This record gives sequence, C-alpha cells and structure tokens, in this order.
Amino acid sequence: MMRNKSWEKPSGWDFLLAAGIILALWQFLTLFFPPLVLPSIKSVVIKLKEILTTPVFYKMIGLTVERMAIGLTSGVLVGLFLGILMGGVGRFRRLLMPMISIMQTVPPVSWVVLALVWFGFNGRPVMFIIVVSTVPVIAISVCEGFKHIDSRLLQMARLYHFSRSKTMRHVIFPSIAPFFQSAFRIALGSGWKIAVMGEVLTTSDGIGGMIKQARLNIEPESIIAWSAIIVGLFYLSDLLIDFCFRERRKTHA
Amino acid sequence: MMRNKSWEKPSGWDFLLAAGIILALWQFLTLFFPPLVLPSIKSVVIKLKEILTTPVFYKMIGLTVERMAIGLTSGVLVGLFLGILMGGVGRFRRLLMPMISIMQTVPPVSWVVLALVWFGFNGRPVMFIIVVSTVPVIAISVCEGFKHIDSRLLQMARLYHFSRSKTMRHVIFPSIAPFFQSAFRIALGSGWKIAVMGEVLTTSDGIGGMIKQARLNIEPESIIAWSAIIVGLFYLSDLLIDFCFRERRKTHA
Amino acid sequence: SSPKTSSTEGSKELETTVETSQQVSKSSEPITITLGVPASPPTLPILRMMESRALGEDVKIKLDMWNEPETLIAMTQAGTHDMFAFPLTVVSTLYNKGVGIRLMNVNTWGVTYFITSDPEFKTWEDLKGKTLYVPLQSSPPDALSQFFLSQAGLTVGTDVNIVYGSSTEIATLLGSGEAAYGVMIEPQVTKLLSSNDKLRIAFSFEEEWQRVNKTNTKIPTAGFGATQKFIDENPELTIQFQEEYEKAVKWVNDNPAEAGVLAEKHLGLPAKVVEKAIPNMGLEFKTPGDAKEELDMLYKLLFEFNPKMIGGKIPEAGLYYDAK
Amino acid sequence: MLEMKGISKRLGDLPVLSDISFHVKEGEIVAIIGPSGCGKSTLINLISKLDIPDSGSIQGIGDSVACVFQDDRLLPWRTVWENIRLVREPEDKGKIQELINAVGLNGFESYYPKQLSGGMQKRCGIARAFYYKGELLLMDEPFQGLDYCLRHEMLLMLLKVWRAHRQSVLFVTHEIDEALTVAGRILILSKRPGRIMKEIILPDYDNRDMASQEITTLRQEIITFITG
Amino acid sequence: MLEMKGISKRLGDLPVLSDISFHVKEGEIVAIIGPSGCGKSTLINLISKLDIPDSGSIQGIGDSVACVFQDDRLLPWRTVWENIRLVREPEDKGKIQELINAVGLNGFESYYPKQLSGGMQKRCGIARAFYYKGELLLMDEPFQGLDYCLRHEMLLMLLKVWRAHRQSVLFVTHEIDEALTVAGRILILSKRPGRIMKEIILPDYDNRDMASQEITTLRQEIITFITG
Ligand SMILES: Nc1ncnc2c1ncn2[C@@H]1O[C@H](COP(=O)(O)OP(=O)(O)OP(=O)(O)O)[C@@H](O)[C@H]1O
Ligand SMILES: Nc1ncnc2c1ncn2[C@@H]1O[C@H](COP(=O)(O)OP(=O)(O)OP(=O)(O)O)[C@@H](O)[C@H]1O
Ligand SMILES: [Mg+2]
Ligand SMILES: [Mg+2]
Repeated sequence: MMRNKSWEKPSGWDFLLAAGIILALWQFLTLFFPPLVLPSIKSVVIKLKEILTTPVFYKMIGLTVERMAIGLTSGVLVGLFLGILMGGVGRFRRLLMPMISIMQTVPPVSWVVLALVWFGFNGRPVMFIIVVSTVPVIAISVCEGFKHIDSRLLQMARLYHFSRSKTMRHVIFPSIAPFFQSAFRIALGSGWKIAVMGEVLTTSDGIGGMIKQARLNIEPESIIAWSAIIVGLFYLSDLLIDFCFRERRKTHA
Repeated sequence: MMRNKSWEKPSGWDFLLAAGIILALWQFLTLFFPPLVLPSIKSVVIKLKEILTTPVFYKMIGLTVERMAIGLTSGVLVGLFLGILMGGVGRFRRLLMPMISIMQTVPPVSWVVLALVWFGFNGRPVMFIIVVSTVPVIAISVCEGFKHIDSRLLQMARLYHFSRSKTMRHVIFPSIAPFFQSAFRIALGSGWKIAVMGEVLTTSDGIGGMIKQARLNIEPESIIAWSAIIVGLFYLSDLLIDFCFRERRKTHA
Repeated sequence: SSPKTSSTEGSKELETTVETSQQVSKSSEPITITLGVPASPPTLPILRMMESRALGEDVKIKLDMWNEPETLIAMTQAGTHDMFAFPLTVVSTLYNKGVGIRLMNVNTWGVTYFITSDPEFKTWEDLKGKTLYVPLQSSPPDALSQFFLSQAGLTVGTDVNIVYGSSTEIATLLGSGEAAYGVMIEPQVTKLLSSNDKLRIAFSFEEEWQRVNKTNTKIPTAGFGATQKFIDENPELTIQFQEEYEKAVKWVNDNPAEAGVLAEKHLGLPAKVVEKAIPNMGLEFKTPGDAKEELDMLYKLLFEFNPKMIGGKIPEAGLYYDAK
Repeated sequence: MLEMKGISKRLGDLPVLSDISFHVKEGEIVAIIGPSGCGKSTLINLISKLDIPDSGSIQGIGDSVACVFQDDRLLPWRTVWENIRLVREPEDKGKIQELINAVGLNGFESYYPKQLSGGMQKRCGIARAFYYKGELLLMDEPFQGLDYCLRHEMLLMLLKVWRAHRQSVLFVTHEIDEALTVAGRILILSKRPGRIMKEIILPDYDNRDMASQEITTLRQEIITFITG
Repeated sequence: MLEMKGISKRLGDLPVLSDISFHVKEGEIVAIIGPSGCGKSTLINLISKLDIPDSGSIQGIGDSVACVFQDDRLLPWRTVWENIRLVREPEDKGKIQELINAVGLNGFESYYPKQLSGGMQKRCGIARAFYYKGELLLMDEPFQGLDYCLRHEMLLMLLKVWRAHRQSVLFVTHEIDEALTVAGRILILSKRPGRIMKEIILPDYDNRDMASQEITTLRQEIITFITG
C-alpha cells in the first residue's frame, strides 16, 4: 500500500487555503451576479448566525441528522448484504442486479406516493429515499470488489478449511474493504444532499423543509446558509466516521 | 482475479426471472393500493405504447439522451482528471477535496438559479447538474484507488525510469481501473435519474419535462411509463459501454 | 427577517394546547380533523380557526403540509386526511380520477399577476419579440397567459418566447433583473416587489380576464375540500366548518396584520409580506353553488387548453359539496 | 495414502502434466525434482484439490492437507501470529510460539507480511503449515530463499516433526541435496508436459550419511540424468 | 563506481543495516551473502534509491540501474513481452526475442505473469533487467526457484553478458557456489542488523576452476564462517 506521509489527514493550512479559495471565488462571483442570484457572503453569515442562535432550528437539524443516521446505516447494511450476496453467488447477482438498477435509475417522484402511503407523513419516507439511493452505491461497489479478491488467498482459505465466516472475516472483508470505503465515502457525501432533497419532496420540516420555505420566500441567503450547514454536517460526520474507523483499526490491528 | 464462469454476462433466463419477479411484485402490490398510488401494469403498458408511437416523444427522449451523454462524458473526464490529481499529489487532494465535498453535499436547489442565469434555460443547466454529481463519484473513487496501488510496482517504474505518462498508462491506470469501473457503473446508473431530476428542476422538455407535466396533471401511470423508459435507456447505455470496454480490451490485450 | 417557526412545529404546539383543554371537558367525544394544506393563502383562515378554537374545545385540527403533488395524492389515498386546500385544477383531476372528494368552497380568486421591469410595457402586444417567464408549464397561469396572448393576436413560439421554470426560479430571475417579463402568483408577488423597486405589476390577470371576456366574474383559483367519507360521517361538523371558515376568511381580510403573524408562526411566511399581500390575494368565500358560473368558465377554458389539466373532462356537479 | 493414476492436465492450451502415476505411502517423504515450469506446482494444486485433473484419478487423500505454497499466500492484513493461528482452532498459544521460535521469527509475531523479508515470509508459511498438522504435508519449494544455515535447520526441523508425527510429505525442490537429505524417495519429472522420468529410492534415514559414497553416487546419477 | 560509506538504516523500530561501507569497482561483480532477514534487500533498495539511508553516503551511482527484484515486480496486466519491452525505448525486437530465448521463455511471450510458474516469472524479471542495459545491475537472489540446469545456464549467461558489456553487478545470493562461480569479490553480512563481516577476494575468472583446491578451501572457509 502506498501510505506515505502525504496520505495523512488534511493539514490545517491546506484546508484553510481551500476554504479561502472557495470564499474568494464566491466573493468574486458576487461582483457579477445580483444578490438574488448569488447572495453576498455577509448576508449568508448573518443568516447563519441567526440559524445557529435559534433553538427551534436545532430541532430541524436534529430531525435531518436522525433521518440521515437511520437511513444511511440501514442503506449501508442492506447494500453490504446484497453486495456480498451478488459478489459471492453469480446467480444472485444476475437476479438482484436488475432490481438494483431500478432502484438506482428510477427517480424518487415515481414511487414517493407509494412511500408516503406506506410509511406515513412522519419523515420516514425520507429515510426510505436515503436507503434506496445508498443501497446501489454500496452493493455495486462491493460486488465489483469481489471480482478483485486474490483467488490464491481464497484457495489458501479453502485448503486450510476456513469456515465460511472465517473466510468472510479474514479474506473477503479485508479484500473488499477499499471498495466499500470509497463507496461509503460517496454514499455519505451524497447522503446529506439526498436527505435534504427527500425532505423537500416529502415533508416540511428538517433542513429540507427550511430550504423549501426559503425558496418559497425567495431568500437565497437562507438557502445558502442551510446548505453551508449541510456541508458542515457532512464534515462532522466524515470526521466521526474517520475516528470510528481509526479506533477500530487500533484495536484490531 | 476471481474470474470463473459465473462472472459472465447475465444469462437470459435469470434476467427474465428477475423481470418476472419485479412484475409479479408490482402486480401483487396493486391489489393493495389504489391506482393513483400504484398504477396497474396494464395502464402503464398502454401509456408506454402511446409514448413509443408518438414521434414528438422521441424528440424528448433524444433531448435527455443528448444531455446525459454530454454531461456524463464531461463529468467522467473531469472526475478522472481531478481524481488523478488528488490521488497523485497530496497537496491537491487536500485542496480539492473540500470543493468536491461541496459539490457532493450541496443540493442543486441551492445553485440552480446561478446555473440558470449562467447557462440559460436551454437544457445546459441539466448537463451541469449531471457533471456536478458525476465528478465527485469518479474523483473520490479514483483517489481512493490510488491508495491501493502496489507501491512495489511504482518503485519498479521509478527504477526503470518510466516516463510520467508511461507510469500512468502501465502502472497507475490498470491499478485504479477497478475503482474507476465501479464508480463509472454507479455514475451511469444514477446519471439517468439525475438527468431527469435536473430536467424537472430547470426545463420543461426532455423526459424530466414530461414527468413534470405528468405530476402536474396527476397521471401516475405516465410517470411510471417514463420511468420505465429511463430504466430501458440505462440498460441500453450499460450494454453499449460494456460493448465498448470489451472491444477495447480485445484490441489492447 | 425575524426567526420563524415551522408549520409542523406550530401544529404540534396547538395540539398540546388543545389536548390540555380537552381534559376540562371530558364528557363530550373529542374528534380530530386532519388537514392537508399548502403554505399558501387558503390556509390562513384555518390558522385563525385553530387559534380561536372556532369548532369548539372538542375538535382538534391537525395540519399537515403538502408542497408537492405527490404528498397531496398520498394524503387523499392513504385515508389519513379529511380535508384539503388545493388548486381547482387538482380537485377536478382527483375527482375525475375517481377519488371520493368534494369541493366545499372556493376561497381564492385571481392572485396571478403580470410583473415587469420594463417601464414602456403597457399591453400584451408589447410582448412581441420578447421572452415571457411563466411558472410551471400547463398550470392555470400558463393556460391563462397563453389565452391572453392569443387574444392579443400573438403566437407563442414565433411572436413570443415562453420560458418555464419553477415559481422560485422565475421570481428570482425577475427580482435580479435577469428576466424582464414574468407571470407570478401571490404572495411571492409582494415579496418580489419589495425586493426590487424597478418591478411593477403591469396588470392582474383578473382585470385582463374581465376585460377580454367583458364580464365581471373573477378567476377562481383555489378552494377547500373534504373527503366524501368525512362528510358522510360528520355532516354537522362539515356544515359548522364551512360556516366557521367563511367567518375566518372575513377575519383574515379584516385583520391582515394578525393574519400575517399567524402565517409567520405556522407557515414560515414572513408576516410583513403576508400582511401586505392579503389585499391582493383575492381571499373571498363562495360556496360552489354561488361560484358555479366562474367555475364553469374556468374549467371550460382549461379544458379547451389541455383537458389533462382537469383530469380529462369538465367535472360533473357531483364534485360540488352542497350543505342541503 | 496418496495414489495418483494417469493424471493429465492442460492449462489454457498448454499440456502441463501428462499421464502422471505415483503414490505416497503413509508416513513417507517423497521429493519431486523437475525443471522450472514443468508442472510441479500444478501437481500440488491437483493433490490439494484446488484444481481438478483433466483425466486420471487421485485417491486416498484425507481432508487435512497442509501446504507450504510456492508464493507464500499469507494474508497481507494479518500479523505473523494471526496468519499462523487462523488455520487451526482452538488457538494453541504454546505451539504457535514454539513454531515461531523454530523458524526464527520470534520478535516478529506482530509484524505484517509486507514488513518481513522474503525469507521470513517463507518461514511464516512453513510455520503455518506445521501448525495445521495435516495428515498430508505438501511443500512447494519451501526452503527457497533461506540461507545456508536456516535451510539446514529447517530440514532438521522437518525431519524432527516427521519423526514425531509420521505424516506423509510431498516435497518439491530444486536442491538435489535437500531431496537426498530428507526424502525416502525422489521422483524426477521431465520437461513440460511433466511426466515421471525416474524414481530413486534412498537408503534408510538411520544409515544415511550425506558424505557416504552411496549418496555421492546417487547425487552424481541425478545430476547426469537431469543435465543429460 | 559505487561507493558506500557508513550506511545505517532502521525500518520501523528495527535497526536493519548498521555502518555498511564498501565499494563496487567499474565492471566488477560483487556477491553478497548473508542470513535471511539481515537486510540485503534493504541494501539493494538503498542503492537503487528506492529508499534513503538514515545516515552515511552512497556515491557514484549513475542514472541507469537495473534490478532483478526478489519479488519479481512484473506488471500483472502486461504480457511477458510487454513487461520486458517497457523498460527501454525504442523497442529492440531482436534483442527482446534473444533474451526471451536465453531465459527459456520462448513460446510464452504473450502470457501474463499469473499464467507463469514461479521460476518463469523470475526469469522474465532477469530478461527485463538485462534488456535495460544498466551501468549497474542489482540482482536480489535472481536464480532462486530455478532448477539445477537453468541456474547453471543463467550463471553462464550472466557471465557472457558481463564479459560483453563489463557493467558492474551486485549480486545477492544464498548459494555459496553461485557466488564462487560468478563474483570477483564476496561480502558476507552478519545477522540483523547487517554489518559487513568478511570480504573474500576470488581469483581471476580465467584461472578459476570450481573443482580446484583453492575454491574448495574458500568454500569451506565461507561455510565455517557462516555456520560458526
Ligand atoms: N493459469 C494458467 N494458464 C495457462 N498456463 C498456465 C497457468 N498456470 C500455469 N501455467 C503453465 O503451466 C506450466 C506449469 O506451471 P507450474 O507452476 O506447475 O510449474 P512448476 O513446475 O511449479 O515451475 P516452477 O519450478 O518454476 O515453480 C507453466 O508452463 C505455466 O506457464
Ligand atoms: N516496512 C518494514 N517495516 C518494518 N520492518 C521491515 C520492513 N521491511 C523490512 N523490514 C525488516 O527489515 C529486515 C531486513 O529485511 P530485508 O528484506 O532487507 O532482508 P533480506 O536480507 O533481504 O532477507 P531475505 O534473504 O530473507 O530476503 C527484516 O527483519 C524485516 O522484518
Ligand atoms: Mg512451482
Ligand atoms: Mg531479501
């Protein structure tokens, strides 16, 4: 593995530099576009402050976080399970892949009525939307990962009569881990966006509800402020998951 | 590599079986839900026939296909480029990753006005939306792939003074290919959905426009029929790309 | 603007207060009416009814918001909701598709306006060679715009270019000066005018409608409806609701400031904007019987434009709820 | 114990093994010598049931076969200790440590394979195979890449273990002296497609002296045979 | 040519090389012998600049160093031919074919590494290193896994190429006879951390007879030294 120093976590400086570039670009663009198209940094910061000092907004954020946490966890577990089934047994792959493809390509508007009737108007359809968009990402990656397991190690495991679960744990999981990781990173990133879009589609609370309201009231600075909060949540979740992975590695290595 | 017979393309029978299961499930569910929630297979088939015999609808499909083709191609190229930059140079990764994360997590509703003002109402914002959602998938996977390049082969390349492009072609590309492939498969699948959602958001033509109208007129069978067409398009594109890859492999291997 | 409370937040708050009041009068049987409403004008009277407990202490009103057609469809199909506020196209479509639903009243009229930043613009004819931005293809504003354009002798596509977008995007483009001519609905019109003083209302569709058709009827836009099941099971309550709703509509028109505060509290709409918009929102209560003429005219026009908009045919009289 | 009859095998278009018949008796050590690429590893694969022959029959193999693979096949993400431990349950800590000491990997128990030298990886594979305690032990050039002293030590260890457990051993090597030291019989394979060209039966271990005339003659005989 | 002074290297916490100083003259073949895990491959890595020493200096290495890696390092997705071809441009078809024939891989030009036997992969690596024509040739146990005859052939080939081009060669091996046949000098490394324990200067190639008393004595000397 190519693990040299440059693979460490983002150094603070580079991160600040990146943030600086983004802000500079934004500032630059505001020179050309009216505030309704691209609100000024200042107006967004003011809005952000307002959001972060109003308790009821924390409840909205909490709702989205909860939906995301449940949806992503279930989606990842189901995706992992299906991916392993598909990767391990050719038959399952041929049977399940069409369903995965349908999950992936059919836009949510097509089945959201069904989801609403089924799960109610309580935000659970949002979780369902997250699950449906997470499962294919994970399952396809994991299934692809199976193709690249070193068959010589599988032979070794067979020779030494590794049980099915032992082969899983010690040969297959470590082999597909890199594929799972990159898929997970993608699912986590898009997950936040999808949670919000799901909320826009099916509820009126959560961050998605707030964004919808801001759209209705034509308050672009509010939309951007909420988007910034989503990005912040993504970073927090990314850090958290990184931390968990590292802890795990520490105890397991 | 674990390439036994079961890794061949879906056998026709299993595919039919999968289709049968899906249709049976659908039929079963229609027993419990009213047609406004889940339209009957028959009504969708009738609608599909209508769509497929009306020339103007082919124009709509063509529009979406064109947007998808351009958007996906650009997204994949940009994603590949950024992924290689990020994978190869730690600095770039630290600088670009925050931007990739923003692309990935900020919902399109936040910048769609900007895209409309910038690109106009001519469908180009749709392509932009596809690009923005494809780039992170490809870039993150490719970047993750870099971590798993066998450093011993890179050392070999350095020792034998492989030029940068030679190292790319003969060491790096083949190593990250599996990651790219799984990412591409994911991007292709979600791409169709995103194209349609982008159309719903920014235009009134293309398949997305048709779905938007069907929503407005409350014609669920029409929405499902169009969704079926999207799934069909996905399968066609998947076959096409599979074919291209295989041709390439034939001439290159 | 000032901090806002969300809709569901508000509804929950109300539920709890209503629940505490229920404990006072345990004797009578409590009932909950579940409403599916959009964050738009017809909802304002409901808010008033909730605040004033217009239906008595035993009747709890629960509000759920719908913003996308899918949510409304699900609400009508899941059997979880009793009453709805919806555009007249939607109620007709649902009825024509066999959903057991009745239009109880028409409560919103007009609300569609032609907005422009062009000081020279006077009549539809001035649009020749220009681009008009219209929210939502095949919506009533689209149908009406096209109707007026054709009345003015303009052909869409050759004389006038129409660009469709969502109302948010159209509003933003008008507000930022990227678009010069657009069709907008209240309350976004008021919000929009306050954000850019170059913009003005060139005319309301209402006036155009009356001018072109040489009538003094108005354009009905939205109404309130209930499921047949709810009406059958609660005939008295339905009548009571109808009466209270009429009163609440009057109250909103008479007390725009208070209504604005309610809208901000429950719907997240800015109070000032709502207050200013109320006079333009065309809130007026009419039973379907009283509005028969206007309804027929509207449905006829839409039917001729695109029958799919109203579910394929002009709805029968069965759609209209009649207290007698 | 192991009985192979008329085994042939093609890989791709290449005939790799042709009509191989031989047997390994219970508790016997058989060495296989043959040119590089003649199909020795393929033969090992067939015996360990990782591949199936095109024709012929293989009989008498129980279920517990241990193998020192030519290409090590250690789990890259597990330590030396774990790689050994995993092949037998329950874990026998004392035995593992004993074997790790015997192959000279003490101190490297928690190293990952990529942190080991080539020879150390090989030794880890040897320790693993011994730990498994198979009825049949297959060794594909097991002492390749070990230095002079270690190789000698490993041979002694193999003989020691063998004397204690009397398992059957099939042993592929390129070192004639190794075969002469450790085997009861030596099979010499031809060039690809591999056939058995010659079988050499060696004297009893007890009266085998590597410096003796008998062994020297045998060594010379083998060399002439394979170079000739 | 190559001049190393006071080289030390730790890998992780492990001191691997300690105070290594030696030189390789222009056109000289130097063999290195040392126990498994003593740091020979690490040394090769340092010389080929794939790793940097903790202290000490390495000088005199030009830019063109070829290496036969202990672990082959063939590109799994390229054929034998391509693996060889890629190291030098423009492609010299005749030379490639000649080398492929010399290492006995003719007929396998379009095989992928995983379709080759262990010894064949090794030979592909040897052909590649020769094709590159480096000023310095590093060989890390290059003939490991080759059979008796091939090993002999390869040694002869190495000497032949060397006589023609007189490049400098550093040659790691565990086979004392190999070192005695091919080297001008032999360096013996200690156990980890590797230090140079002994340097043996061999007679001229022209009057070197492997059966001679001189060589036999040297061999015995080395064996006593490393076993002692
Ligand atoms: N997957 C494969 N496809 C085609 N040919 C193969 C494959 N695997 C091995 N071979 C061929 O089979 C032959 C025998 O290979 P094998 O590994 O059994 O040789 P070996 O006797 O073990 O050689 P060595 O001593 O070098 O390890 C070789 O010529 C090799 O090219
Ligand atoms: N990445 C690493 N991290 C820690 N220790 C390492 C690493 N790589 C090698 N070592 C240690 O360095 C020592 C020397 O390794 P090296 O590969 O140089 O040995 P060698 O002399 O080539 O042995 P062999 O003859 O078995 O190939 C070994 O003890 C090994 O465990
Ligand atoms: Mg072999
Ligand atoms: Mg080494």
